Amino acid sequence: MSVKVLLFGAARLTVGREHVVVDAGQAPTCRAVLTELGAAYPALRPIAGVGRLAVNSEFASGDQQVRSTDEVALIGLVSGG
Amino acid sequence: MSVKVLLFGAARLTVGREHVVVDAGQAPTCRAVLTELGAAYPALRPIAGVGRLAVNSEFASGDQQVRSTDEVALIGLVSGG
Amino acid sequence: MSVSVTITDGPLGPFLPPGAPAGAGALVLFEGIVREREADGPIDALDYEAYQPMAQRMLARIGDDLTTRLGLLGLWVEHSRGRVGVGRCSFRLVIAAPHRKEALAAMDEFIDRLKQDVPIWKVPVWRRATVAPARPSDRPDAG
Amino acid sequence: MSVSVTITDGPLGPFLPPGAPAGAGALVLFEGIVREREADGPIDALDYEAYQPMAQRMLARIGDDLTTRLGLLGLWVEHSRGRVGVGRCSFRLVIAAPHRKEALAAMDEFIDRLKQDVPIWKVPVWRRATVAPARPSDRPDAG
Repeated sequence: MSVKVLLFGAARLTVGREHVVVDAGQAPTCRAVLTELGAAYPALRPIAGVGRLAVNSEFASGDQQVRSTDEVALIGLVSGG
Repeated sequence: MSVKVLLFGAARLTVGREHVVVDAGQAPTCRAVLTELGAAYPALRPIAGVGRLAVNSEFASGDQQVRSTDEVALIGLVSGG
Repeated sequence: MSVSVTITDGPLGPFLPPGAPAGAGALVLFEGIVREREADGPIDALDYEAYQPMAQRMLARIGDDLTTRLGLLGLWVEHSRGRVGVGRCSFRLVIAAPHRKEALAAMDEFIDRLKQDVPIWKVPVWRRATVAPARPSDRPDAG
Repeated sequence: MSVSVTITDGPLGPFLPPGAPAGAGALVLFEGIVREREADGPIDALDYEAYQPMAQRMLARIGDDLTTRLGLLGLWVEHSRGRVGVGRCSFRLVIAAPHRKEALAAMDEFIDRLKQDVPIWKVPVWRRATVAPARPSDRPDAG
């Protein structure tokens, strides 16, 4: 399944795009999406390694399954304030 | 020596005066003034017992001698803010 | 670096933000507001007595000490003297610093030391007793 | 009790003090100001990216949680999105509470959680290189 992942901050700067699409296999978990992000975009590994995806605007656990209709965003480390 | 002691807050309310005069003996220390305050005005004992006099607008130790030209104030517990 | 101390008669006026000094990353403000109860009951106001000039001098000394020790960029303090009604502001502290950490630490320590060492006293103005409602038996139409 | 969250484009405007809610004894304000240096060097501004509506929702959730847990009487938060120049305000938090203690605890915890969990990112706008001064040997009159 193709998963579109929104990027922000350093992740967006690093890749130079506002989102990327990765193929993380059938019925992927968030953990699988993060792993595939790091594999497809080595520059994202430090950020994906923080292990935080949001699914439909909520933090998701590694075990949560991603559905094709979900909005997925790479959160990583934030820096507001 | 007669020592005029300025009162504020609860001390002023308790005694109903803005200052009192006590006779604390020759060349009295601050400690002696506080003791005499409590003796002459029993209602002031809890406040005098806190043990804080200001002499010429500075906190004074118990050993400090009070001179006849000094301005002496009973500070006790403050409650600003 | 600047330390400003003001003792004002009555409640403090509205907060006028100081311009943030160069290098400031954090500006913090604390306002103390008169509440409608003291320990012994409801009040209408607090009367603040200040022993001057000692109060002003102690406030400035605490401000100078914190500014030097924590590297503050600006500290402004105002305190009321005299009567301040319920809901009105009696104390205001504004601190500018490079970072949040020292600004908040300075605010906390300043207020602790104010409450410990600055010769200012509050005297409650107890709420005026409201007129007790007439008992039914007092009413002409209650007999 | 009220919690207000605003995401504003560009730097925040001047602070407009909320009226102190009934029962408030303490009002605290924190403003975050863009400093002229980030870790890697001097900057002209920060660009803030916010993932919406998650950022707004997380800010509200933290505010609601603290309000309930600490008995706050009001909490107002504003955060910038987009470019904020050096010396300008990008974040403002105002908290009203019965006493200083819970107001300051809430402020500290709110900012910690903001920096941990709210999807807002700052991107430095590095200072434009100033034109390097000509070397003496480049000057017509230096030979």
